[in-house]
Amino acid sequence: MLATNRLRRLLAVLFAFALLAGACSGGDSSDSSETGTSDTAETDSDDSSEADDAPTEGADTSADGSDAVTAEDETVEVIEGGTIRIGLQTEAGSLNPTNTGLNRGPIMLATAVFDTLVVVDKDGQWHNNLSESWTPNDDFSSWDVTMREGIVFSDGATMDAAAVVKTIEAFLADPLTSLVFKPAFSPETPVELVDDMTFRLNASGPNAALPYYFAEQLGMIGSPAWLDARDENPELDQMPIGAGPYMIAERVQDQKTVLERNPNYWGEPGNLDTIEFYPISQDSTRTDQFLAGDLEIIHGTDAESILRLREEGDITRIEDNSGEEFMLLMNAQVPPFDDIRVREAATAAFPKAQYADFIDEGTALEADSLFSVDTPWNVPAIQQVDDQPELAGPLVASYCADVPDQCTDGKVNIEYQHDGPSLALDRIATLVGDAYSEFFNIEVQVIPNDQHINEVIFGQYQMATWRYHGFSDPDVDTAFFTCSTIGALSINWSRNCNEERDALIAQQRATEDFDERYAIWTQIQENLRDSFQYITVSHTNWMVSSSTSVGGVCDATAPDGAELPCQTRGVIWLPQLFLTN
Amino acid sequence: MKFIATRIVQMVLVVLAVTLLAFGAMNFLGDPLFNILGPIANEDAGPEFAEVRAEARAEYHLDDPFIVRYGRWLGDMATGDFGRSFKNQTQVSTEISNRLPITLILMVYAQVLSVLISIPWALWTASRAYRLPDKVSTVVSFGMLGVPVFALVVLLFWLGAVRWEIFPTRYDDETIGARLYSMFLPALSLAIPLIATYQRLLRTDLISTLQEDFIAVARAKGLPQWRILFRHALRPSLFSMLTVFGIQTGALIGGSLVVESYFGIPGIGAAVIEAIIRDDFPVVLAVVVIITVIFVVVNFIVDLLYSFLDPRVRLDG
Amino acid sequence: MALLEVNELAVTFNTPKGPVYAVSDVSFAVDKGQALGIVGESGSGKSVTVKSLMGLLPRTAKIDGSAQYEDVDVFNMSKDRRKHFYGVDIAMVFQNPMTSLNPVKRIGEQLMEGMRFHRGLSRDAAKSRAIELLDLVRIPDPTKRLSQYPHELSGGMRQRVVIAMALANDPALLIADEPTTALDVTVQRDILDLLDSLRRELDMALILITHDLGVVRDRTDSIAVMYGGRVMETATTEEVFADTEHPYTQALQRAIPDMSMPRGTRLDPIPGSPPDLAITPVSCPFAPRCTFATDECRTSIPPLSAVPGSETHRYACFHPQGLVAAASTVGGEA
Amino acid sequence: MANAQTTSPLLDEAPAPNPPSIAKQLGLGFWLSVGFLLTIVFLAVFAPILPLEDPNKVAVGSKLEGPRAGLWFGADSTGRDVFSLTIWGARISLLVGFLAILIGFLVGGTLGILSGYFRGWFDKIVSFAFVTLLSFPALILAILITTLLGRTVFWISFSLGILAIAPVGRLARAQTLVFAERDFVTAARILGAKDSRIIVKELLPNVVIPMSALALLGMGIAIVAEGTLAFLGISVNGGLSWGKQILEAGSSVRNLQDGPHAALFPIGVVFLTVLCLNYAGDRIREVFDAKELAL
Repeated sequence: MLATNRLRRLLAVLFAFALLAGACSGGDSSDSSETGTSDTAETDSDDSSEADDAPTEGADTSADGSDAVTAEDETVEVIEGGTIRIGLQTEAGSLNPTNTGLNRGPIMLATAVFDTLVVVDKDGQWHNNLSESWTPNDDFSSWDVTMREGIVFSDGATMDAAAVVKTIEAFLADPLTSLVFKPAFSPETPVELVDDMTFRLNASGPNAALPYYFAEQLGMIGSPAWLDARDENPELDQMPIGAGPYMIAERVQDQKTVLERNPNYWGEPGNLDTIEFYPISQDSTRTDQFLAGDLEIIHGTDAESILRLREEGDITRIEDNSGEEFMLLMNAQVPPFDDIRVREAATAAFPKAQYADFIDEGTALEADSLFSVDTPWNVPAIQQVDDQPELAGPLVASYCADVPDQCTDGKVNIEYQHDGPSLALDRIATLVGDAYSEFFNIEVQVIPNDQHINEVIFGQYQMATWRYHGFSDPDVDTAFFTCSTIGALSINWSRNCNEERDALIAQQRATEDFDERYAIWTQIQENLRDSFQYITVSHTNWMVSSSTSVGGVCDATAPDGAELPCQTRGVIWLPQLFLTN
Repeated sequence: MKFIATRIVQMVLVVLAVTLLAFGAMNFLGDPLFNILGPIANEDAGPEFAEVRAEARAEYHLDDPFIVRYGRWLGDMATGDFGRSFKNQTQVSTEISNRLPITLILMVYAQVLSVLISIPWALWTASRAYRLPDKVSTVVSFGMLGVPVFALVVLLFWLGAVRWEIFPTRYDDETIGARLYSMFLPALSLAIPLIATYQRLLRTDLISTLQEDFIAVARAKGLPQWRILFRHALRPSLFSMLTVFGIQTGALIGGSLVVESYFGIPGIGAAVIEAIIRDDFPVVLAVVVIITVIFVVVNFIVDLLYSFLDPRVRLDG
Repeated sequence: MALLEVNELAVTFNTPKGPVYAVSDVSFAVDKGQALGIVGESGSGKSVTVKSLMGLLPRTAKIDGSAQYEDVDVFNMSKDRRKHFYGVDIAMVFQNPMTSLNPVKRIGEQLMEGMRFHRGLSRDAAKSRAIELLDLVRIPDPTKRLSQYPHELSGGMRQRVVIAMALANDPALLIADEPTTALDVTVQRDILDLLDSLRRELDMALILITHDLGVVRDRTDSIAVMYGGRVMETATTEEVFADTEHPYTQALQRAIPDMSMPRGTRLDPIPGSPPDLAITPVSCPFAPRCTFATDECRTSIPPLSAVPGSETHRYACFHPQGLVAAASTVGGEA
Repeated sequence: MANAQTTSPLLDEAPAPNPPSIAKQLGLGFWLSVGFLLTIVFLAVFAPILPLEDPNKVAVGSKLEGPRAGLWFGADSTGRDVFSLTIWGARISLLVGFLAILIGFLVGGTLGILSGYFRGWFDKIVSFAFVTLLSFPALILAILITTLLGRTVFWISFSLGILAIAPVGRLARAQTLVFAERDFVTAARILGAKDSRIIVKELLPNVVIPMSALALLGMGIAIVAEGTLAFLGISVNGGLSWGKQILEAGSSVRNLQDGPHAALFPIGVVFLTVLCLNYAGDRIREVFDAKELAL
């Protein structure tokens, strides 16, 4: 029985993980390839803002970036209570953050159910949320976290340090979900209890950015009783219990999840009585339902919906280009991409202009690095050398001269894979195949999503489409390109190890100072570009659209009053939402 | 009674054979362990997953002989336990019971549409056999048979939802009316080949029925044409149509995969496609078994209906 | 005043291979309550004749001539009149009771629908009328029959049902098209007698079509003999048997089955086969099979001539046998 | 109609003039269909050497550009030449259709003839196998096999071929049953011919003609099935195919609004191809059925 449960739990993890990675690869109908904006990216907080600053672009002339905010302040009547319906791009196999990689859809739901230890404000600065204070030691290698008094889970249990430690341990014990976060913690005792309300986090080295890890899924704290119960009954993964402003009232997977206000909430209670979530993976359907008035809020990334919604007058739109990149992975451990010349040639031959024309159609920003202009980490001078096929010729010729058995007719033989069936990915493959045909004998493989992920994780691929999550602080991202995460099973998907880069990563962790970190991150970005780790294609544009009957989208604040972003990669805050006329 | 007994035995044998084939294909052609565990089924995943692999083999009895596993699976299924989905650990039976009604509605909808359209059409053409409207109808119905469902869905969607904007572009199950309205194009896509098939068969049978003496008798009774067609000629002419009604159910199931996937209708057709793409065995197997059972049972009912249509047919004959 | 009077009826089928002259120049009349026998081999046009009257011919048939039923021009009826004409004024009994009942409908339903349609009877009224009718045609246990299917009845029973159906709306004229041909010999007589007595009971006119001259002998008032789509001889029944003029009628007389003959004996009295109606008629249709035929018979069509001294007896032959015999007798005496 | 018995025996006795040649009996429609099919086959086979745009070349036209001279069917959503795509799509669709029917005929035809000839327990088993195959939801079986074995032309043809086995086998068996009773087979048997000789020399030629009609109809079905698999996204990996082309062009409201031609042209070609196969098959069946009756 125990074995069964453990296995079931593990299965849940795996498949949830597969889903997460699936989104990474842009595999399903709501895939990244069609996402992103380019020209709407200008924003008031452009130069100074943090990752999550989200400009709004009202369609009608009166509504501009500050539309939602002004509306609530002056002219809009706030209705107490009520219900809104939100259409999500993805559904989760499990809503248990300790065993599942949660996608952007489910994470919106989970955030409302759990709350996180810290939250990140408009400028990218973290603030205490469930936690009371964070005290690092001298070199930031160890942090003492004190919890806020008086927080209870929705099942009535008190949230103390022990409860938090239990969740974090459960999370880090999960072999797959923890992959991204684990490298930041000490392998021996990542977390230990100090007293009733305080616990200590031990990092793998000095890490001033450690609190940011707890603005993500890792910071979602579940009720200990629930965590125990779900070990016996995996179906409880669908009915999580946390200390957030809302709790799950009803859930039919793949159809509907209803949240209702948590009466025991420690902070200011939510305005709305209930919030209904509908997972609608078909982008056009979700958009249709929203425009037909069947949903009050939707989020999405596909070009067609974005173009349609931009034409609509009576809605409020918020676009966010700050995170998630669509990219091509090149496996640096197997021929031919083990040779930097081939990686460089593939990058140079990449048809980015055609991609912009035919795929994004002006809905997303083309990417030169992992950081869009909407993030503070963007370095305008860093440009990826792509769309210059003339550079590819000599590189391929020189490689084929050295390694003739990887070439046929003077072209490098490569395998390009994406998961499918996916029309958008097919179209991308068409573009890439055509552009590469001069230098590569490209064989396109469309394989099922889980197999695609499997092959990428185990390095059994040459070139693959992928979607890369940006986190609220780039340090969380480093797991994707540090040497330490390369193994049989590797989340450094490209398996591209560079010790100089690892040294830089360690260096930026040692300081809290933004300017210092920015300088180091400039070097890291140059390093990534020059080692041809990825071909970055575009920055996903997450668009959140809400009907005019919904107010307060941009009004969320941290407990200390700091303004929170309107949306972060498609996720909005829920407790401050209200209905209006 | 003997006839019914023989047919039931035959049905059971067919279902057993189909399940054996499906289960066998899944187990011999695919890799069950990979389908269960995904990435970590791979030996390369490292020693930390070895224990999990062993557990999975034990949990799913992968080391048992095939026939033992098959028997176990069949036994579970007989009790309504279709296992849990690999995707999200929910009971497959729950998913099926959520989705099956939608598919059944779609299929019944399509059949009702085809019968409602094909019968009057066939009556109309048969009563004007070999004259111009009949000849035109023959060409039209032959053409309707030539359009594959996957082309039909696009064509009808383009005409009905995009160009003329008469029908919604999405499935809507808010109310029964909205559901039927939004299911019209999907059902019509399934119905068009059926309409043509039924019309052709029924027309041929009607033409020969209309030459029967009892039709002349009905005419001599002074009954009006419509009454003769509907009340006298129709029922004895339904045999061929009924025979293919059963066979067409199979085509309808195939078509529902296309239609549900294209129109985004959350039925079992869409479910099985999703499950196949995900290698979600328990769902695929469950759907295959259910669909087969439906198919076999429909054909059985068709046989029973013969005796209703023609009292001369004796079930035990 | 005749109930039905047919004048110079001609039916031509247009086929891809050219016109077929199925019926030509056919005239006869039936009086109220009287019985007419139309006698001829298969292919003689007798069935086509009555089908034209019943409106049962396909569209490819071209009908000329006239048929007057009381004040109704049968071939040019108004729609309203037509709606309640067949099955009410004229009804018909078909040859084969095995095929003339709808196999998938209960007897009761088939009996009742005519009266319900034409007379608007309620279900109950129609039901009691149906029982009455079954009783009338001497079917035992009529109530039970109503819920039976045709295949549960014997051939004779079925023909009685067919007759009952025809009688449903008290027709003034009943046409019976070889009503016993398909039946077992033992029940043929019962059915014929039934028709005869019904006619008298209900004071109804009857056209009885048969290939067997013997059948009409005691059951009709007058007879028309047809061959090759034409009337060969027409007269009162008495006259036909007393003074046969046409060689064909004579041949038919010789073919009347003798009750003393063993059952199943096939009567094939007339050598040769019926004429090809696809050929434009230029001769006496019977000429190829007629032992008396002369060149005259092969080059021109004999007109219908009256037997001297009779208003009812007419024949179409250049060699009327009765008159010739009479003449030879007279001549012999002279 | 009701008087048919009165007139038709007379009409049928007219001796038929010289029966028209088979080619004439098949009719103009048949030859038009065959002409269209041959044109498609020709274009498909010689696509690589015909002066066609490379079907994989993007940006030949602008996005969803309408038909114009030189771009007869317009461009698709990545600017590819729809005409060229349609011709190249025919290659896989027709190849799979042909291979599937070949497999179905080799396996189903053999089993059907043998079971019809030898009868007995072998016949019972084979007949039950046919019933089982027919009870299997066909498309799902094809999808299962394709997913499990791989999305190559061979395996897709194989899985569709399996579907063809039962219907082909049943017809072959029925035909064999008919002919096995005929005198010429009995005669051969009495003369001591070996079973194998009787089957190949006496039965096969007689069974083949009605089967050729089924082959054409079956190819139509196989082409539709392949298109369906492609439409569901599970046909030949990375290959061009009608089903995929129609899906690509037809699965987005916006694409259908802006450029329905990208979907409508391949739909038209699929429609005509299936129609022609059906029609030609039907004609062959009618003409040879009639001949069969006359024998």
